[in-house]
Amino acid sequence: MTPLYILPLQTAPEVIDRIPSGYSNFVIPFVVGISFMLIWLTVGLFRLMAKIPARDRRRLWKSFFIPKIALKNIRDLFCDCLFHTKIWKRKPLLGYMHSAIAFGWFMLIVLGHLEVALFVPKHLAWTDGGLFYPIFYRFFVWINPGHVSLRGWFFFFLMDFFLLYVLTGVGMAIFKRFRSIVLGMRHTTKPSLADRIALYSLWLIFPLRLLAESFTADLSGGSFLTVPVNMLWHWIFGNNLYFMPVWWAYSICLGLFFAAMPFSRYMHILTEVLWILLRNAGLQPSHPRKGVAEAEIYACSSCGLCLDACPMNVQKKNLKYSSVYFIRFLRRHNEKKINDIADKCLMCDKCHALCPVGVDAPALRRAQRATVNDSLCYDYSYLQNRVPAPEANDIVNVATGISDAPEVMYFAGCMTHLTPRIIKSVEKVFKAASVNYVFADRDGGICCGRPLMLAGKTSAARETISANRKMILDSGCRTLVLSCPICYKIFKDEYNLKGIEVLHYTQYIKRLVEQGRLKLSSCDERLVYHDPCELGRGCGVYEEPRKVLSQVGTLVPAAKEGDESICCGGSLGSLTLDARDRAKITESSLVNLVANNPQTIVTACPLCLMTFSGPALDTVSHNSGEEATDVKVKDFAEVISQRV
Amino acid sequence: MIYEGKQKIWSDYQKDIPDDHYFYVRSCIRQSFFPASEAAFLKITRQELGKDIFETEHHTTCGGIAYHSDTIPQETAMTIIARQFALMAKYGYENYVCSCITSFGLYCETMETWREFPELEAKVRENLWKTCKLEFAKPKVLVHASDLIYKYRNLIAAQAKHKLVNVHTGRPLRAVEHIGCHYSKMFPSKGVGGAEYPYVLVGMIEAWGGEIIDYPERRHCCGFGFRQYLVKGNRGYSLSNTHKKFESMEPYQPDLIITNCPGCPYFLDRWQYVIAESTGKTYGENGHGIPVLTYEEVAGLVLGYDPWDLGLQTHQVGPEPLLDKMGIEYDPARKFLGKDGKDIGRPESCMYLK
Amino acid sequence: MGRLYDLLMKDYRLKEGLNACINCGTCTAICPAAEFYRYDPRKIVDIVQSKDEEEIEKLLKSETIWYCGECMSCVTRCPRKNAPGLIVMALRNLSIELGYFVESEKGRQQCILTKDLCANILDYGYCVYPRRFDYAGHPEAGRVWEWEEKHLDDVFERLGGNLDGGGPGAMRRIPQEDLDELKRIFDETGATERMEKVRAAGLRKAAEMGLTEEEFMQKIYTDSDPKHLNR
Amino acid sequence: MKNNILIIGGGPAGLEAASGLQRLGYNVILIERSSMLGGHLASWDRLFPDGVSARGTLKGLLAQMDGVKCFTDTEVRSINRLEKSYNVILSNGITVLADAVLVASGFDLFKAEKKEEYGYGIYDHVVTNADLEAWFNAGPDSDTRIDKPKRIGFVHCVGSRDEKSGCRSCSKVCCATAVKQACEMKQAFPDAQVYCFYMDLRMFGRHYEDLYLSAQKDYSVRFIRGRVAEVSENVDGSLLVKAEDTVAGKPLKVTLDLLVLMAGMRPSAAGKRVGKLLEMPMEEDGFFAVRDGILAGQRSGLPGVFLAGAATGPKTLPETVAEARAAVVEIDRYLSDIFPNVKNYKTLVRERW
Amino acid sequence: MVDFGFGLVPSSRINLDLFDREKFEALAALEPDVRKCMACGSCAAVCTAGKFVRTSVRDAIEELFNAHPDKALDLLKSCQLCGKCTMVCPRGINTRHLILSIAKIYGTK
Repeated sequence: MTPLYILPLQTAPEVIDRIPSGYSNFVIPFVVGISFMLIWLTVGLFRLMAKIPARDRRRLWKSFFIPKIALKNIRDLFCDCLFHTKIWKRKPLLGYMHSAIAFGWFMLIVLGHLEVALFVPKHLAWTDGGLFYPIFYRFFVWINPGHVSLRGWFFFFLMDFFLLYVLTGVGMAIFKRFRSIVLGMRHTTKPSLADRIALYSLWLIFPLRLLAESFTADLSGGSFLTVPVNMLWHWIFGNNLYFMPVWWAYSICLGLFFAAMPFSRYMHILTEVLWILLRNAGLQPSHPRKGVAEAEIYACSSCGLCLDACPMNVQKKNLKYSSVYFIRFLRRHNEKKINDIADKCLMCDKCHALCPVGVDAPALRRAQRATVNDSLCYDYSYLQNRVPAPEANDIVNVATGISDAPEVMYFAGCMTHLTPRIIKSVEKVFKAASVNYVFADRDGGICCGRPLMLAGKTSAARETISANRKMILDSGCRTLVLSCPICYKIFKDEYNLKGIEVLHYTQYIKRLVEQGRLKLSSCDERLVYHDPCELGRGCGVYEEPRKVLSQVGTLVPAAKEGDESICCGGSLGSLTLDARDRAKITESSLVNLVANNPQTIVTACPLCLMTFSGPALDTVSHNSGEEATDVKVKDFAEVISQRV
Repeated sequence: MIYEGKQKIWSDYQKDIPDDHYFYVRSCIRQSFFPASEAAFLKITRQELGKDIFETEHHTTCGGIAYHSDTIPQETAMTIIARQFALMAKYGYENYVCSCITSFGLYCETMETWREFPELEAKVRENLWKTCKLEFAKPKVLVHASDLIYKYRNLIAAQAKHKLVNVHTGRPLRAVEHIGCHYSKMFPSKGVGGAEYPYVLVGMIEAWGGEIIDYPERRHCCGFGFRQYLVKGNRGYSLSNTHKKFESMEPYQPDLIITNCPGCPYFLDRWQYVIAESTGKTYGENGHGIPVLTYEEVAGLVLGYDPWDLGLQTHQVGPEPLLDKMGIEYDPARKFLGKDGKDIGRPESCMYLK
Repeated sequence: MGRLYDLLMKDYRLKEGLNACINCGTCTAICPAAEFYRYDPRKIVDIVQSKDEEEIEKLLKSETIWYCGECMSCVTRCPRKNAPGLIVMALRNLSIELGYFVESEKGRQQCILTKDLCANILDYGYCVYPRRFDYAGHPEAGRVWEWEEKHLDDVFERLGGNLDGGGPGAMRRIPQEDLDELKRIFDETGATERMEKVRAAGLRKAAEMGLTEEEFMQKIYTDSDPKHLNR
Repeated sequence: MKNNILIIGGGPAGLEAASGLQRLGYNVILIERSSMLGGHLASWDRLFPDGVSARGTLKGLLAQMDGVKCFTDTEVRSINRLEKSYNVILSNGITVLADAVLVASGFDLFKAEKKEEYGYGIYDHVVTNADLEAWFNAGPDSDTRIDKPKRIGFVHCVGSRDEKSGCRSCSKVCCATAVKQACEMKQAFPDAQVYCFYMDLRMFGRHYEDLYLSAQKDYSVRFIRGRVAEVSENVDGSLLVKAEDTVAGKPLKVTLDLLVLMAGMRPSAAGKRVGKLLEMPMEEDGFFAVRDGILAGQRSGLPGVFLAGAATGPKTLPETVAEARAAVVEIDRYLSDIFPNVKNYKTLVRERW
Repeated sequence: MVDFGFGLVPSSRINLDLFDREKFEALAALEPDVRKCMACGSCAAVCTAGKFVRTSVRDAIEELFNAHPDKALDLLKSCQLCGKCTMVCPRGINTRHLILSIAKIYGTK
């Protein structure tokens, strides 16, 4: 076959191919380093792929050819890997830093190769140093005085420009090590040994590159950055500059960096690519360490954004339980620590929501818990026959069958049964809107299975799910309304109730209001809405409750809202967090809510309601001055029912 | 164990036992299974102690077992008891001596109830008059037959032919005492030595040269439990409770068990047989059981009566090891002979219990 | 106040036996039945003093009240001067009065107990009568009893007994006039009535279970459901 | 000329009242039956809930006694009531003309041997709370009954809440004492297993519940809800203890090396004698009756006779001391009413200003 | 062996001498809260599974103390970890983790 085009192999007139062999000893460190890394990567990649179930692998290949996913891949690769848009959005300075290093370096490499392609194309060939030549291009060629074209100057400029760009990034990175808060991070990760080696060599690479290129700038060309520096050297050292040492140093640093890379956080630079592909293909980790999970944990850049995100970290002692360290120990296969950390987490999903590369640490934690807890003994045989189908008097004429079966089934769930005021309110609202509903678990049903899921007792959870599922499908209702986000999450994700719409009562009440079935009176009460983890980050329900609430009162914002909201501390996610530590979290969560002195805190989760109503409330009230001393905690339904 | 501590308690629980003129009432179970014991008792009180003790053929059961098996109403039992009292009065006695612990307990309970609820006593008087044309007088003193032997234990010791001492080693024999539950558990003050550390049998053993041993389950019931034994389906209860006692006394290696309740010796004796035959376990030395004797039998042996006259052959657990230790001569050949040497065969031997 | 509780309170054994219980458990701690049956006398006393009609009725129909051995060890120890043993007797009495006893396996046993014991008393004046104590029905009585049974007269003669003889002595024949008096006492004080009541209830139950009286008697004499025993 | 006040009983109540009245300038005579002051406090080691030293507390009380005339080994022989005061003849021959009498006769510990089924004085390893305190005081080898126990049991309500031993009421302090001693034993024998047999844990006071919680958490004391029914001795001298675990509803047995009986508070016999001499009203439980449980808790039925401390029922130490102070005020009121023109130090002071 | 038609009956008396202290210490190390229970019964009162089968953390803890781990496991095998008991426990015991820990220590043979 004939190639699309053939490179013009002769050197362009602008440059002198100083060393035709295209080789010099100083490249050895770099070559060794990068070869080691490449071999390591390829082997790793194959091992990883092997661990992924065949079905998933096929799914992955297919995904490349599905336009929608392919496009998403490209967008994510640029936005996440190079521009770090996620970080930009949240912390611009930090975003700049990351993108400067990532994108800047990427451009240096690309441009380097372009130059070679344009001026000494034959050296792109592996045999002629293709592996390293483009990296050290400036060393191997001298400009041909008098022949330098605009094209050349343009490249000189670009190269210097991006080098400067990177250097500013590196500068910030170094600064961040010492004063992270300025870049908006209260806590930063403690680097491991490999991290340090890679980190310091990374810091050195670009200053050394500047050094090296500036030493040769008068011979091999340069621009606004390298040329002046070159003059400086001449002014200091006189005419003939001995430039070998700096190129050696530069090569050594590169070599070191690549050699350390596989063992350091910088692995993420490359793994991230794979992770994005897997993620977008919709693959889920089946094991906390193998296959997809491996890509995921190596995609973590240990940037430490999750440290500040984690609500547990109101107490410094809890830092060690943050996702970044969980993933680090997963890499190191430190079982004891892995389990401790996995069990401690509240599963509020905030670290996941804020992660620049979308690493789903909670999912990994759940998988980890499953490895221990799923095998624990249990016996749910009683569920088969014992789950009570809703009582006849609850259903509006069952006799005539599905057709006039109630439109709505209300499932309160375990926690709601501990907060009768929610049940009362919901029923009041339903009656006010004359909703034809059936109360599935009026006199106690069984658990939704979410708590079991969170605890990693997956198969046990499946049993409760199927029991509930049967009961719901038998009832013949078309809409299922839940007052507990914990239930809602699992009913939505795991139950697959064909033909039944699953709604949280905040959503359903909003609908009732929009349909005009529910008339609400307004008042000037200052309300603040707390986003329950499972409802907000868990199911993406942020707007509905706010829309309705803004109709009945003045909605004031909390300090942090939406996917930034702080878990109430009552979460069923944590297995080992004790009451004291939870109280601390509750306090911080409340402090966050009362930032704008609301009169009432409104939540839409029985668990939050109970947690907030506890002793923590007083402490906060007292702390936050006069006007907030009598802040009340109410449930969404409660507030609404008082306004119908 | 601190002996002085017990002595203090014993001194707190002394009861007055009349010196003479007793009206004797038999026990259903004693008569059925240990007729010789009651015979021995009468012989001792009459001949050895020279007391006047009267028995009439007209007295009957007190109905205790039926009452405690919940087959007759309380009023019925009380009226039967009233009838017994009436007989005593009729024959001019006022010291009531009963051979049965269940009866003893029931008499105590009845009189206590009458004290608290006089209307009930009146009702019973009426019943008795209606049915038997009898008037009753409550006994001046109510004692159990073992109380009498206790009272005269030292006199008996004085006439002793044998002591409760191992003639080979010279050591006192180690005796376990078992008191019938209804002796003092309901009314501690009614029993010699009270409910926790009854002295009635301990006193005998000590007086006759033996050494009493106190073991953890001493106070525990023998397991009769009335309906719990009488109905076959319930006998596991009875057996298990006795088993518990034997397991508890085993480490003390007792030489004999002495009892003052009619039923208990039967159960402590027969359940050893059942345990042996159904599990192979025996509690005495080399395959023997622990001999279980009534206090009358022990007294009889001490006074030198012939073991076969005392009816020791009707125990399933052979008394021979004890007799040997006490140095009592006996003729094995005569063990199972009838009156005047009549041959009436002998029981088949057991599989495990010697 | 509840009906059943009032009926119970008529029983002198309850009047004597029940003061306020503090649920301390001393009774259960030393109860011979509590160790081998699903039995807790403390709970029984607690139920009775709760005066909860429903609970009391359940109790009267239950197996529970039939586990007690009436050794009265509980009476010694109760710090509140209760007598759980007497309370159980009162409960049994009422359960029989109301015919509830046949509802439980253990309760049903009253049929055979009443039949045999009352017969012994009325026929002989004794609760236990050796000629009616057969080795076949009492294998635990041992080889020695097997032998005695065969030679009862000789054995009693040898041991100075007076089996069925005139005058006083062990197992003498009690004169007829005395037995007649016993009979009259039975009639007057409700024992006879009780016997008939129990028999009638037994027959009803037997019919219900599709058994003849003999089969029924045999069954209740030997049956023992493992559910009575503690795990 | 000052008023004479006779205080009967040299326990915490007597001492505290004596020093208080002395301060007010009265002429205080305190008599104590035994040879040393301090009552039961003198024989105790540490006090619940904070483990304060009993010795130190007693020292504190004694420190303020100067000026008070104390007669130890002294009892009341006779008391005659005059129209305003009492003529008291003491066993040491002295006669006191007392304008007011304070009866602070305290309590006796229940005689544990009366609970026969527990075998105190019969089994080798059964002791009482008082024995244990004495042992704490005297050191490891002072009591042969306490011999490196591995399994220790505490029985609450011994002689309390028990009609059979003639005391229906609760002795109030035993629960806290038992829990305190349980922890102390665990300190003394760290690898011992400690059980507490209780019917209700009456940890009513401040810090008491904390004591209970720490006993569970830090000393892993096992609390069993059930009254011990029977104790017996095994062949090896260890104890077999039977109770019902009323939470599980099952009979329970355990082998122990040491059993501590929480003997309750009974009215003091000596106190009763004084009560008889005075013909002072006494309640069914044997403790003295007060005129009004709320407003006149320190006044007896008789004029000029006052009461403080455990003489009127079981009390904790703080309550006793508080009552003693209350008695001081009551007596002072009474005397200034009855003897308006007697010049006590206090009244002199009042006149000066 | 002779068959009498009846035999010895198993004893149900709790014998604290059989209490496996080491194993319990292991549990307490995993979840120290186990010591804090005061047997109030709130957990059993609200239990979701308790509506259908006998389930009680309180009784389970008691059974552990009483040397019956098998019964303890039995009382918890129906638990759905819904967390109601944790919410109502007056001593703030982390019942859910306790239940898991009991299964870990005593459940795995």
